[in-house]
Amino acid sequence: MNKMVLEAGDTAFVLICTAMVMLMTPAVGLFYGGMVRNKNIISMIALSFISLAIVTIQWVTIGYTLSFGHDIGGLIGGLDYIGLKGVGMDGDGIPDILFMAFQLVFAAIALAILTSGVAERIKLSSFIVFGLLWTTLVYDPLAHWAWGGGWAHSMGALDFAGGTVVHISSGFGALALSFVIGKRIGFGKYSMEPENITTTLLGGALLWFGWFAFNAGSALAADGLAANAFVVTLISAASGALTWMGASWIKGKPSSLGMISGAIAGLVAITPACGFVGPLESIIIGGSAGILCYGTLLFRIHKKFDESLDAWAIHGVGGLFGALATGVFAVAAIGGVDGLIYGNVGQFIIQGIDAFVAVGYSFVMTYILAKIIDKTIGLRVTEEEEYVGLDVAQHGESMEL
Amino acid sequence: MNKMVLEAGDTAFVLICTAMVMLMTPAVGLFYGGMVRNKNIISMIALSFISLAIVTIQWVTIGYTLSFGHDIGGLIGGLDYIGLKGVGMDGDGIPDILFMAFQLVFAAIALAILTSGVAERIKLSSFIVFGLLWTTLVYDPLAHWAWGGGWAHSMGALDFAGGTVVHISSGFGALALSFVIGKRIGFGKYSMEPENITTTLLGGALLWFGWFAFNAGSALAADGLAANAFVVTLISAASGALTWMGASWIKGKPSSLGMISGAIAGLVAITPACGFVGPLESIIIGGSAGILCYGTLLFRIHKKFDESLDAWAIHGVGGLFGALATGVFAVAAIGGVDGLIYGNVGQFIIQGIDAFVAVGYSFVMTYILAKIIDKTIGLRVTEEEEYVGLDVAQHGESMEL
Amino acid sequence: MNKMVLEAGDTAFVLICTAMVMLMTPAVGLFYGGMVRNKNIISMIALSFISLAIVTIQWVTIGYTLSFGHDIGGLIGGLDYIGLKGVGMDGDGIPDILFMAFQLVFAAIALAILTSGVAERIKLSSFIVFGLLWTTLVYDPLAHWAWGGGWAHSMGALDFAGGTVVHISSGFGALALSFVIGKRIGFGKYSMEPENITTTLLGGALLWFGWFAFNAGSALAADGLAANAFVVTLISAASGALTWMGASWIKGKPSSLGMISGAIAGLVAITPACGFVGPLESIIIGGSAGILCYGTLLFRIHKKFDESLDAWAIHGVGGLFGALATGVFAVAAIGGVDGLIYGNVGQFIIQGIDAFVAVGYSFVMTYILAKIIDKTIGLRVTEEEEYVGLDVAQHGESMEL
Amino acid sequence: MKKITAIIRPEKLETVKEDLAEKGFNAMTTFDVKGRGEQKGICLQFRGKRNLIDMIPKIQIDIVVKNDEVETVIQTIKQSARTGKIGDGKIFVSPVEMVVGIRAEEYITE
Amino acid sequence: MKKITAIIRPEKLETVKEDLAEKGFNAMTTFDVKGRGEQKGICLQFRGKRNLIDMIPKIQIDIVVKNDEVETVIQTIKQSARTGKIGDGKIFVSPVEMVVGIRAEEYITE
Amino acid sequence: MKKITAIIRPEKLETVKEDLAEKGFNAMTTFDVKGRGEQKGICLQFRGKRNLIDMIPKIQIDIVVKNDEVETVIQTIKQSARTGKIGDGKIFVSPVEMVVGIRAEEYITE
Ligand SMILES: Nc1ncnc2c1ncn2[C@@H]1O[C@H](COP(=O)(O)OP(=O)(O)O)[C@@H](O)[C@H]1O
Ligand SMILES: Nc1ncnc2c1ncn2[C@@H]1O[C@H](COP(=O)(O)OP(=O)(O)O)[C@@H](O)[C@H]1O
Ligand SMILES: Nc1ncnc2c1ncn2[C@@H]1O[C@H](COP(=O)(O)OP(=O)(O)O)[C@@H](O)[C@H]1O
Repeated sequence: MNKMVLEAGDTAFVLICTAMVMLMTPAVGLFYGGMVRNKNIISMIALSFISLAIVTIQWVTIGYTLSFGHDIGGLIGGLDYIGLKGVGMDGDGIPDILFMAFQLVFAAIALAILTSGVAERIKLSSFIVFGLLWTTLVYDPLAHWAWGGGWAHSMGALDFAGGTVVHISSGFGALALSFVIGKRIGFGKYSMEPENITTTLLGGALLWFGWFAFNAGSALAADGLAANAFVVTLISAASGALTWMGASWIKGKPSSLGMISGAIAGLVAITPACGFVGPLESIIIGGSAGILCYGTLLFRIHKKFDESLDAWAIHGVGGLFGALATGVFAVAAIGGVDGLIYGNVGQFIIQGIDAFVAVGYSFVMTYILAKIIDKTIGLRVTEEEEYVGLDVAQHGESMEL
Repeated sequence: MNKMVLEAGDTAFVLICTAMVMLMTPAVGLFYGGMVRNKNIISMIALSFISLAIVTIQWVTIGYTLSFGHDIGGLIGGLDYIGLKGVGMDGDGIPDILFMAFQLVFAAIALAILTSGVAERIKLSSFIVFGLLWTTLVYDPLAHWAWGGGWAHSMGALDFAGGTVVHISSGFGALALSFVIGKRIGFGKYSMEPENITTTLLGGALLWFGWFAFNAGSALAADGLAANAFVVTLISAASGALTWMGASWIKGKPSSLGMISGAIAGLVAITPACGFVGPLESIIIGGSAGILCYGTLLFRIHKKFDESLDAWAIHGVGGLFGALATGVFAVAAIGGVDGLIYGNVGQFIIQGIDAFVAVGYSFVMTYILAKIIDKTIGLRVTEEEEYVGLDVAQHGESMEL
Repeated sequence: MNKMVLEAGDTAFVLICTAMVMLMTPAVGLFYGGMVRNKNIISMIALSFISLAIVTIQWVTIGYTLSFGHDIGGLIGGLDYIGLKGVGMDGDGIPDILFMAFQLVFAAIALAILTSGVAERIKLSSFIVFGLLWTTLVYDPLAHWAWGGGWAHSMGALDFAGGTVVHISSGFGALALSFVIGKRIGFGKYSMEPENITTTLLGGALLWFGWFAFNAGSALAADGLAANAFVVTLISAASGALTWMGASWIKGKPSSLGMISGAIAGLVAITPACGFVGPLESIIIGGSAGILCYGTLLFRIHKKFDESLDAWAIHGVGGLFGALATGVFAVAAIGGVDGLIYGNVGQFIIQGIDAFVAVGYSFVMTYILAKIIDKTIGLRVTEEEEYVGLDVAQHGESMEL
Repeated sequence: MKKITAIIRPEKLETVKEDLAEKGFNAMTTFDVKGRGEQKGICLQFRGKRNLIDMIPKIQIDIVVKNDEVETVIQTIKQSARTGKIGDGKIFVSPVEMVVGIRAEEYITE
Repeated sequence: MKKITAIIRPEKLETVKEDLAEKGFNAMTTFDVKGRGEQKGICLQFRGKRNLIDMIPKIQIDIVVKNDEVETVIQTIKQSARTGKIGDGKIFVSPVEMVVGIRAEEYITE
Repeated sequence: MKKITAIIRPEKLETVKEDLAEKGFNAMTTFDVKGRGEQKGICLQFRGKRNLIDMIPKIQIDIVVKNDEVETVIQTIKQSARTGKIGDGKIFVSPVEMVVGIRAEEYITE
């Protein structure tokens, strides 16, 4: 880390990875859009694009410096890079400005994932205000803790590609948000089946594609570590797809939605671990995540939580599991750190502390922010708007099917 | 530029970028396809694929050499590279043949954008003939002027990634074409609302994704300049999405179509500028483009021009604005040239001359070509074919929805 | 090949290529999904995802070592790499583990292509069992023969990117499979028109995009050879699209489905040749493939074979033609070997032997495997399940259009 | 025989189907429609302006029954499709003169 | 009461709706259909061969009105859906015996 | 006049259309529906459990004809839509009181 020269191969890699991760944000929109009733499909996809747009502006003005500015008390970054001041075209291996962009697209997707909790009932204007606050007050601190020199980083917590920062934050945030905004009208009484599964599968395919960039790109270099991250990502996704499908097959028919949800669960769980574990561990991690997240989904339905599109079950619980699994399965030969099964109890405890603090922080802060928005400008559309659907009510548009 | 050795990092970058730009051509088809009536969606998408196919053959036989052969009078390239003679697997940084391919996919997308002006009424056979002529007589000269050593290049006009060559040419060409072919039957009387907005959003997502390759790839190297181009591209898109959405919100509901159109406007406007301006300028350029292109669209509707899918408003006017904005905002620290705000009046004038000549040339030449085609083999389908829709009438296919 | 050091540019290139090839597997699902009746669209897409998932697990446990373990009698690889033992993060140019992943995604897409032969009537559980067996007993040996040091490799057969290994195997396999499983109920009597052509075009676009990685990536380095492979891939696709479209135009209207099928035919045919021929040869190869595969499709319909989505006509026959064409058109200046037209009769004969053995092996083995499955657990759903559609019958899901 | 045409909320389809099945009415044909009632659709407030939502997605259910079953079917649908809120839907009854099964040789005329 | 079923060009839906609303007829149900008239669809020339376009997308509008309103509705639709060109569409009138509102306790029989 | 409503298998639409056209019946309106008959849909076996497939996609064909043509149309449809297997469909006949062409000044009342 003391060469100050650009490496074209690494730069090429991270440039393309950044574009691929950017594509994941609309992909979240497609993935979610296929799962809502047709009257809300445009709204659901648009929320992802809007997440990308507002987080982009937030990040280049204030977000990047809050996350990666000089550390203040382990908690937040200073304002050194405000408005990207001093973030230039040169850098160490890759251009600084590229590192900034790579981090930006992570922040964008976190917000997009969060929309699961408010699907089919959020007021667009309130979402924009909420989104800016959430990124600033929830995401940015978490990014700083893990990657910007904050306390978690100092403590030695491992989060290779953002299991804690991106997935725990958005998953548990979505749960909090769903509690504040309340259930959809008719939830549990009306049928609210996914109406456009091919759109969800398309979104899932693009997510899977982009996830290679998300995980392998986090090596920030085109090297063996990136290749390892790539491979375990692929394996974990496959493993999760098969176990979720298998588990649901026992109860009924194996839906394609279960299969793709399992793949996403596997992808989430391997995210923090992908720089620290090898292929065989990734079969276990992905496979366990598939079953665990499927169980969490059943639990959510049983509890009648309307965390509508299961960001909590998949990203929240999957991310939490991944953080702990990293502490269990880490292999020193790959990422330099051993996990619990190699006797390193300390690392497991560190992972636990890191993950549960993130769970608590993101749940509580999201809850508070959502409450404030709800009490002031109102989070939710009116009953009539919900009835006609957000496509028409919020965007004045509809699909002609 | 006097090393004659390949750089693997740069080659890797431009290889992938070329694939990503190729994907933009079908993406234009999806983007447009979602905006037409369902009876023309296949036709609209197919026109993009066909653009790619015919331009590929045109380019490798004659187009590349007309654009990049040795300069003849500042106007056109010589026939040195006819049939790719002498375009080999080695080169300077990247293989010559790869540079050729990267340029090819730019030519293809320009023709695809042009189909906006003839949506839902062009005769397929005539489009193929017209497309070959247009690429040869409009696109190739413009590419030569800017990048092949032509007069604009000599004059010092800046067009980093093709604002003039690709977007002005196709945008103003589309306007001319729409004048020649005439309005769709019932235009202004029937409602012709977009019928498949999720397809448009998907196309928009893929365009946004590919645009990183379009702009950053134009650096032809994986370096700091590419990273800068990448970042300003992302910012300008976000900024354009937000201002168009905001402006339309004042008048009514913020449609997702407005949001994505604003993003495209921002992407177009930053295209010529992306190697010359920094992040803060890109917020301004993208934001202004969003508002300006939205205003142009309103003007077009008011004037009852049936340039049906707004290539003129977004690509034409956005590209023109971007060319001028490059002359205003260029920062020497980034691309070596200062703009108007740093006192370089000359550059602004050069940009103006370049852009307006391109506007005039592409509008007039497209108009003449379209007239010739129309008088000879006829540009337009019959009234009955238009009524049943081009999917059935031209392709013998239809969607079963 | 005796440097044992990683090259970042090459590694970056192959990493991204692997992700792009992975995307082709869901793309096959979309491509096929648009061609079946709406009641089977989810099933068709899901089969591709499931192919990816099961082949991933198969490959990392046993498939890779069977293909690339030390050669046993020219026929199969030994178990040296079982469970990826010894496949590490370092390597020669690119990490070994990355090479493994690049090969993995090829194996996955081959199985996905095969689903053409059983569209709208396969039992999911049987497909999973069959898929595991097919990959192990058909695909893995073929991969070993061509690339893992087997007899075809020793003989000097040329297959740059898998025309024989991927396309002949899956195309002729699909034909065998369709014979064993039998025709769809009502085939030839009911109309079974493609119902969702835009989905097919989207799948086609993603396939075309990914194919650059498939072919150029097979250079395993970001160099001139990769660039050449990229360019001829693009040209051949364009040429195939135009000739198929033209040929079908003579008989009726030029469907977009014909256009995209021609592009795929061109892509298939250039696959084995792309490291051995130049641009002009690729126009001929792609163009001939378009016409040949279209003719094969007409022949299949005439013969009333229900190889439902034409994997045989396009991948099988296209791949066979490509293998032979490689022996005809190879240019020593590009890939070091001359073909028939430069007087090298031997190479042509080698290509013929290689291709026809692959045809025979994959057809016969697939037939036998399918028969065994059919006699034991049954390949096909019940008549009632077929009637209601596999989406509901196998997955318990349906599209709400 | 009569054809009962009910235009209901999409979300209520499952309930209506179940309740009808319980009463022994399995046969039916459904399709997606858009509609508005007398009050001319739903009126959303938007920046103080009345903003009319024109046509709302609904599901139409057609059930052909014997004359003496009409009342039961209507009552069942009324009960299970009702939410008490705007947009609950309408039921129309119209005459059917003949029913013919395509497979069996059945002919019912009334 | 009568049900008026109009099958019109998709492009004319907006106009028809507006004109009906002006005359006080707001309530209606619409859905997408495909159809052809007596002349057996539209016949396109293609390489000299007659090329029949079979079924053209249309929109069906169902409006249930009182008997004495039938004429007004028909005239209104005729005027606003008309282009004078092939494919303008058709209107059918059929009897409706009862209308029941699901929400309110309304029952209309005529 | 009568409206003949046939609910058939999607796969049989082409055959039915051709056979009707041969007999001189070109005009028709079609749309996609879902439906189930008396036997309450199709019942798939799944792990020993009865697994009900509720509503199957069908196509509805509406044809308005003169009274004396009803029988021919019904017979034609019966023959060409029949496979003898479950799900062949049903035909309903209901009265139509008036037919109005939008383009021409035609009015047919019977
Ligand atoms: N007179 C009518 N003619 C045809 N369809 C009607 C009529 N009245 C109501 N409908 C249909 O019934 C649906 C529900 O009616 P109602 O509950 O009155 O409407 P709303 O949704 O406005 O509350 C409408 O959306 C429309 O499809
Ligand atoms: N006898 C009929 N029965 C059922 N539907 C009919 C009948 N005649 C016409 N239609 C419907 O009305 C539509 C318009 O009819 P018309 O204007 O005569 O047809 P065209 O579109 O061929 O000009 C047709 O597309 C069809 O949906
Ligand atoms: N009584 C009825 N009312 C309305 N629609 C009916 C009725 N009976 C049958 N249908 C329609 O006719 C279709 C075919 O009927 P039938 O052949 O009896 O059903 P199945 O598909 O269960 O064999 C059904 O799917 C349904 O759409």
